[in-house]
Amino acid sequence: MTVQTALSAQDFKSDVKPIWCPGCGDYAVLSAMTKALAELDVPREQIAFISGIGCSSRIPAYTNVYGFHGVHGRALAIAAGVKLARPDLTVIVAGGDGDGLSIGGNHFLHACRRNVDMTYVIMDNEVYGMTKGQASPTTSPDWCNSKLTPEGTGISPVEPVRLALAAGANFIARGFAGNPAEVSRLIVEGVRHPGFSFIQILSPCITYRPEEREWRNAVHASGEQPAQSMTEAMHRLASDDGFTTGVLFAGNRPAFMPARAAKATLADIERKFVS
Amino acid sequence: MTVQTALSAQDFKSDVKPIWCPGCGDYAVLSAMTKALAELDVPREQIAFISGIGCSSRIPAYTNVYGFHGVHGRALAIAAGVKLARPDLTVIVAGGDGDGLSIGGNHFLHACRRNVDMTYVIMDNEVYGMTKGQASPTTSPDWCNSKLTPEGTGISPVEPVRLALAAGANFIARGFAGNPAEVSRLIVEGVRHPGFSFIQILSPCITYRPEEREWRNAVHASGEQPAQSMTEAMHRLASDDGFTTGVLFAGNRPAFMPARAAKATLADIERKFVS
Amino acid sequence: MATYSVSVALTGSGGAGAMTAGQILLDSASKAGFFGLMTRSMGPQIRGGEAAALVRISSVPISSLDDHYDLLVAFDWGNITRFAAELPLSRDSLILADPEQGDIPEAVARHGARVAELPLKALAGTIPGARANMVGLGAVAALIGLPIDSLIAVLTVQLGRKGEEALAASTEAVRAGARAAATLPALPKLPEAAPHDGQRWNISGNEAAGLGALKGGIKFVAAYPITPATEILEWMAPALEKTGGTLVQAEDELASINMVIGGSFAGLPSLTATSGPGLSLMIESLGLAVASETPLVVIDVMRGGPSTGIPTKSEQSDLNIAAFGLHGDAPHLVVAPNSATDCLSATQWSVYLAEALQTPAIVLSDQAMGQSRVIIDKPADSPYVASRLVAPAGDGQYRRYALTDSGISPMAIPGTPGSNYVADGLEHNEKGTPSSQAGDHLAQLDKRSRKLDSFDYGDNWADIEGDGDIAVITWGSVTGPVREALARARARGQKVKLISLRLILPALPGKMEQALAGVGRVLVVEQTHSQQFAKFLRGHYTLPAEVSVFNRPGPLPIRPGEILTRLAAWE
Amino acid sequence: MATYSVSVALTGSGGAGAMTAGQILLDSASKAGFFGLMTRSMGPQIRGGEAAALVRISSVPISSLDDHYDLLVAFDWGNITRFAAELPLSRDSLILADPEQGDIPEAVARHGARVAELPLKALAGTIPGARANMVGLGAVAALIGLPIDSLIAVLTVQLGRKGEEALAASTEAVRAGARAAATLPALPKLPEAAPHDGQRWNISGNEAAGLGALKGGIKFVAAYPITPATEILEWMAPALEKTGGTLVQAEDELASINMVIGGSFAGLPSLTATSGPGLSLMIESLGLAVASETPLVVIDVMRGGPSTGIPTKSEQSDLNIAAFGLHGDAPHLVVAPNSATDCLSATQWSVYLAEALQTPAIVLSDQAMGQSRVIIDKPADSPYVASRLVAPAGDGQYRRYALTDSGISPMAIPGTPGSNYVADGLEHNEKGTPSSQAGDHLAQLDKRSRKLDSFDYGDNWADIEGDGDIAVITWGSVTGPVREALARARARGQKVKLISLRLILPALPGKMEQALAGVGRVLVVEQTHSQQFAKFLRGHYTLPAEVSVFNRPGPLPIRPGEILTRLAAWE
Ligand SMILES: Cc1ncc(C[n+]2csc(CCOP(=O)(O)OP(=O)(O)O)c2C)c(N)n1
Ligand SMILES: Cc1ncc(C[n+]2csc(CCOP(=O)(O)OP(=O)(O)O)c2C)c(N)n1
Ligand code: SF4
Ligand code: SF4
Ligand SMILES: [Mg+2]
Ligand SMILES: [Mg+2]
Repeated sequence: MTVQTALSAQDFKSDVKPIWCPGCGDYAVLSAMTKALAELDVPREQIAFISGIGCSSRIPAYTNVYGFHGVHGRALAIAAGVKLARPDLTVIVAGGDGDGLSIGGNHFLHACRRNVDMTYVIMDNEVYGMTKGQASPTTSPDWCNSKLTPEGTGISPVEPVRLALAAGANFIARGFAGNPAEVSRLIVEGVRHPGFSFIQILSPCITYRPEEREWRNAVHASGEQPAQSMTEAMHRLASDDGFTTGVLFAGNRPAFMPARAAKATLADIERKFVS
Repeated sequence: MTVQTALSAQDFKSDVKPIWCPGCGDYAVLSAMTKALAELDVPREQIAFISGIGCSSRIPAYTNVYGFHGVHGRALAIAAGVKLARPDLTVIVAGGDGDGLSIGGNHFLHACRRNVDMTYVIMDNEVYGMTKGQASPTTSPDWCNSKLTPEGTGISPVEPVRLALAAGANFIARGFAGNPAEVSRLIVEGVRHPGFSFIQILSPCITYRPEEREWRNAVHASGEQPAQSMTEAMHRLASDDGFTTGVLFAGNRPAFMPARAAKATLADIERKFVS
Repeated sequence: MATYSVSVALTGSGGAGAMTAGQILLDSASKAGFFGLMTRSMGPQIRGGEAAALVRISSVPISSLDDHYDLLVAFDWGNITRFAAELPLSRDSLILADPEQGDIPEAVARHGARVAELPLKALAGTIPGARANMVGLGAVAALIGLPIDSLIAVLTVQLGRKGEEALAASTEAVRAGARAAATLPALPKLPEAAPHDGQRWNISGNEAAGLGALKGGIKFVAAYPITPATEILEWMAPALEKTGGTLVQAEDELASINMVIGGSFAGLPSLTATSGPGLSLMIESLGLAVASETPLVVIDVMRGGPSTGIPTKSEQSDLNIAAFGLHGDAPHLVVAPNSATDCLSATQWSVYLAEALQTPAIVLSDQAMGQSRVIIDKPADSPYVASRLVAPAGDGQYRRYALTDSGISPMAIPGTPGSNYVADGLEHNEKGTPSSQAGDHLAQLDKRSRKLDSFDYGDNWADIEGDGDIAVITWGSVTGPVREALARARARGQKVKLISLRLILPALPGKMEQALAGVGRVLVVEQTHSQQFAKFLRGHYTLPAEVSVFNRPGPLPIRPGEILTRLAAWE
Repeated sequence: MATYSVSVALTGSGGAGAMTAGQILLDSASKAGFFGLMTRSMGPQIRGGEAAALVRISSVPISSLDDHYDLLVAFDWGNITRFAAELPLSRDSLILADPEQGDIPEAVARHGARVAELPLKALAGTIPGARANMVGLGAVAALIGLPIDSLIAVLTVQLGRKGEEALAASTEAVRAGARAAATLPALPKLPEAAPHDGQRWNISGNEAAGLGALKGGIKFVAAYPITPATEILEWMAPALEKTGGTLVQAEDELASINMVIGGSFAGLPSLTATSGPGLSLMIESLGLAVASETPLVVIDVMRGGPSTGIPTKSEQSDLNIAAFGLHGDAPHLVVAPNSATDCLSATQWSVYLAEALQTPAIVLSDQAMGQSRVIIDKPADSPYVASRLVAPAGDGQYRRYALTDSGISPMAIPGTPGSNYVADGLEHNEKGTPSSQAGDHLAQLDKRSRKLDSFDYGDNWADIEGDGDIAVITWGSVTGPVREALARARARGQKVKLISLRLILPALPGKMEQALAGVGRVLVVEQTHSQQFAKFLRGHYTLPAEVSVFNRPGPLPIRPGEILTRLAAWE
């Protein structure tokens, strides 16, 4: 056991230089994250920070905790394994809208319903940054700047918070990289809330979606207390414009965690084979 | 062109004997399906019937149309390929709750939002029949009869129709194998409705879930007209008990179908490389 | 007329009770002091449908089917043509049929075996509550020389719960069958079983694999059901629960392999089990485990391929994907148990190796081993237990992927202060920071292959038996029939060596060279269509000039006699 | 002092314009009548970050980098140490540096190349609107003997839209650079370009692959973006849209491969493109395509592995997964283009083969070929166009998987009356009905391998050039440097044969035997760490006794001189 004095946000930053473009929204998310970790006051070695592949998914390496930069789309599955194996760890997951909602959509669905205690942050820029600008599931159907879909996708975007609710997430929030203080607070609340917490963070990609700078004019804080029942949340989200920030839903399903007390030895088990 | 006289349900049955257990709900779905195909009056060769792997997914072989029995969980992706390549075909997809919502969950999500014109039938028995009785995403958390989850899954089941709505399906219905006439009607309506139609059919597995015979006492027809807006449908489904049958939602998003008129020749395209 | 083993096939439609009868036969053989082996052949139906219980009882330990069945008991003929090819008979074999069930189908009759009729159903009809399969069982016991008492003893335990009446009916039926058998043509009989002190076990290959995993130290399992691997998971779920581990059913194999990666990263020896289609889906993330040096074990219980293939039948055709399925240069372990019993020790060893070498180990079992049930002497304890080289608390300068001589770098487990790092599937430097530099890439590639190539695998890499100018090289469940063929070859004076490869990857050319010293001719035996194993051997080892290959895809098991024929040609 | 080719490396931080300068240099070379090749080396940053444009200009067609760069122009030194290893220089090379940017880093200086200083930035500063990269470009042209007029001509086209002023500034900068070069040490100069009639093309390997796909008849593409394959898709999307095809961006690779299966089942020649991680995810469904006999093409543009590896750098390490990644016995096609140009013809041929043989074809390209841009003579037209053996309207007795002599069975396309069937990945009989019988399994396995093994691949299976006791066997992009090495070896009198395998699978032992007639020694050259290609050759072919392997993983390209050294040892 080491005695730890309270750590600052800076203590949670690593010395690896981000590969991000100057001005990318992800820098603010990183700051909000390290600030939140400092506020949560969990020892660095007790945190497991898991991600997939994408610009945003690079974030664990920029923090100073245990981390796993996995493959594209599978962060939530790795994270579930970590938490189920080691309930004592604080598990945080982050990544992009492509990573989490396109290739990783199935794990998102099942993470919401499985309700393992962890916090999942999607840094949503409505684009694939890392692969140089293709449409993601949150991209609007008429965005024509990808060479892959030069006429736009023609497909309705997914609304991540609505999907999370339908799939059974236990805590749902939305933040904006332009307001890192709020993002930081949402992360702290998400981590403290038992079960699966989902936080969508609007984080502009200034290289492939420079128009997202305008998000700062669209976001508005939710004036209401978080919905506490699924029905109430469904009703509220039915009319959500996608730019309301704050905690949108805080449910009370117990987190999933199989019991793990040994009641028998291997020798007891082997005895069954004696013929 | 062949001149075809109207075909009967029997004409849509193949002579392959189902591997299903005597009494399985899937027999009724098969009957309802062939009846619907007869009513739809589409020539047999114009129908592509796609499935994954599971007891239910065996259904295409028992019908007398073009079919593809693919791998576990990928039926919707094959089907999208078929329809995008050949818009003239009527595309129907069927399979189990495990196939469609566990391993196939991501394609379900994206099929809903992509809204390609096809009809997807999940034969929901709240269990993996084919692999001899494990919990599926629709299994209730306290079902303890699987050796894999002897204490029950402890996980909230997915409500398929709610998920379909959140993901953007354009037509949503629910039927019960015990009422094949209604199922048949739902299939006909689903096929006729443009875009992605989703039909959940409660189809008891009498081998691993014999208690599902009791579903006949739980189902009740929806008295209402189908909801026509997503908001209205969300409100209604918020209080759904999972046993309301009928068309629950009929939206009006246009189906996704990229244009395919040739405007240039390959020679035109090659010219760009001349240096 | 005595023999060291008899083979009995019990067949019938679903509900005829062939499986139950087979199970009781095997248990009774054990009770009587014999060794034994039972496999099953099932139809595609989920419930009901034709089925065969294939039982071999022996006075010595066995891990192979025999060339043919001495006795085939048909409770009815159902759809037997669907798998008649799996039921070889000789002219000396005896077919025991119920005349009530009609003529013997041509696919069975064509062998020219002897036929005896016994009105199984009619006889059962004379005893209230009795069933034809019990009558058949009694007849079988009498014909092969299995003491009826051992049958009754097993029935007494099994029907205990069902009450006196059920037991009495079954006992009576068994006795009736035995009596009726007196009038039937004789079969070679089992000798008296040798007395023994030690414990005997009744275990399936899949259970053995599960037990081996637990004994090796597995504490976390995430998996998705698939035939024929599900039984490993079904056995492990309650066993883990009781011993303080966790098993979670994942949404698919992509999730299960990544959960396993997470569990292992977090510090617990972790495992999943699957079959070909599931292994295919795990391929990308197995590469992640290689690159991030995360230990884990995947048991692949092989079935007929390609694609969904033949889920209920055996084949060795996942060798290619297991050995070469990963993209990039991705050295990892591939270990193959070579009998149902070895499923225990090979899996346990694999857990040990994966943990010691911080890399994924693929255990290649198959349906024939996994779903066969054997009576064996209690397996000896094995010393192999997971023991990972972990890093101590550090000062923030921890190098997760340090370039050590052995190639193995101490791994910090979350919770260890000052040694936090970020595991990465991107190429990286010693600290784990992504790097696309040629020098870092080469250093890490070297390290990852060095740790496998320079490890001491001892004698476990292969079972080597006998000596001679001829070697039979084989692997996996085919080792059973090869072993038996070689025993017969030796009995008739031929000198032959067995090399059964347990460690498929890494290849150990030095050890093979030693094993092949003095060998001039090699027969490779494998259950594939495309000679995957023979090609693998040619690619990785130097073989003698004369190599002959005996390969056949599933589902027909390879029989000792077929191998013997090939060896005889070299005599 | 003239030479047939010069190699120039242009480097600088993001924004320094090295890439733009490289592009213009290549275009100008083409305009001047030269052939050329340009590759790029990029840092991990999405935007900005260090970069190098690597340009080789030649009076003869080329498909290889040279041993070193004759000229390295550094606009600044940025993070050049990150890829200095990729920039070999000789003592005769010239480093052109801007003194303002500080000392030459040791990683560059260590080669002992000559150094010349030119105040690029300062010179640009004297011309309003001018940039240092244009000054550098002028100097390069003067140093290597590329007519300044060709530069001006290219700039005129490219800057046309930006208006007179921009053009004037750039032109002036180029001229200033050229003037300044007069005072610099001399370099070998390009000869005058030979006059030519035919069309010249400027095309990248990835574009060529896309074009080959279209020319082969591809009408449907489903894909998921991944480096370095995305450019194939980005080129194909508008091209398909214009020519009446469809490209759809799928949610992941599991979806894309299955959409492609659906598109092909429905009757359209279909394709996807990906890289290692994506190919891994397609493995299960590739097996489905094999078993259901659904033709399709997957282009894998290989990058550094394993796992996420090094996404922006080249390697040949997906050979294993492409050839052996599928579970079960799953014969399929693996085709490897051996130059950026061949990406066109090999892909086109693959479409033809996949359709003719009703099986998946994996095309193994790589980052080095895919992302290099070449100036070539317009490729000759190829006769290979998709032509599937389709079934006519039927009477309901259609046997989709009929056992024909060729192994190819007529395939009914939905819409064809009376020939409907259900395609299946379960083993099946001739009609397609699932079957677990040994006979059906063997018959279908035989059929699926027979159709590949007995097909006539003509001469396309390999490029075979020259003669001699020594053969170099290689494949893919490494063929470029091997070809050049062999040309040099022959020039100095060594007799050597080139065998560059285009058809990796099926293996054609008969053809190889012919090709190896008279060859006593073989050098295998490949860009992997674990000798995947050499092991593949050993496993599938009979090679002469003396086999030597020259292998190295990426990202360092294999250079002609390194191969020459190995050959010299055999002289
Ligand atoms: C299996 C696989 N497929 C594709 C890729 C290529 N790829 C890398 S990141 C990415 C998408 C990134 O988008 P997102 O998750 O939104 O992250 P962002 O870069 O926008 O932060 C893709 C497609 C990959 N690495 N692995
Ligand atoms: C990749 C893969 N994983 C697992 C399996 C094994 N498997 C076959 S069917 C099935 C689940 C079937 O459940 P469901 O889809 O609900 O169909 P049902 O049998 O209940 O109709 C599973 C897990 C498989 N065939 N492929
Ligand atoms: S490409 Fe976009 S998301 Fe990626 S680092 Fe640059 S700005 Fe950020
Ligand atoms: S196992 Fe269940 S779902 Fe499968 S065929 Fe039998 S009853 Fe139907
Ligand atoms: Mg994104
Ligand atoms: Mg089901």
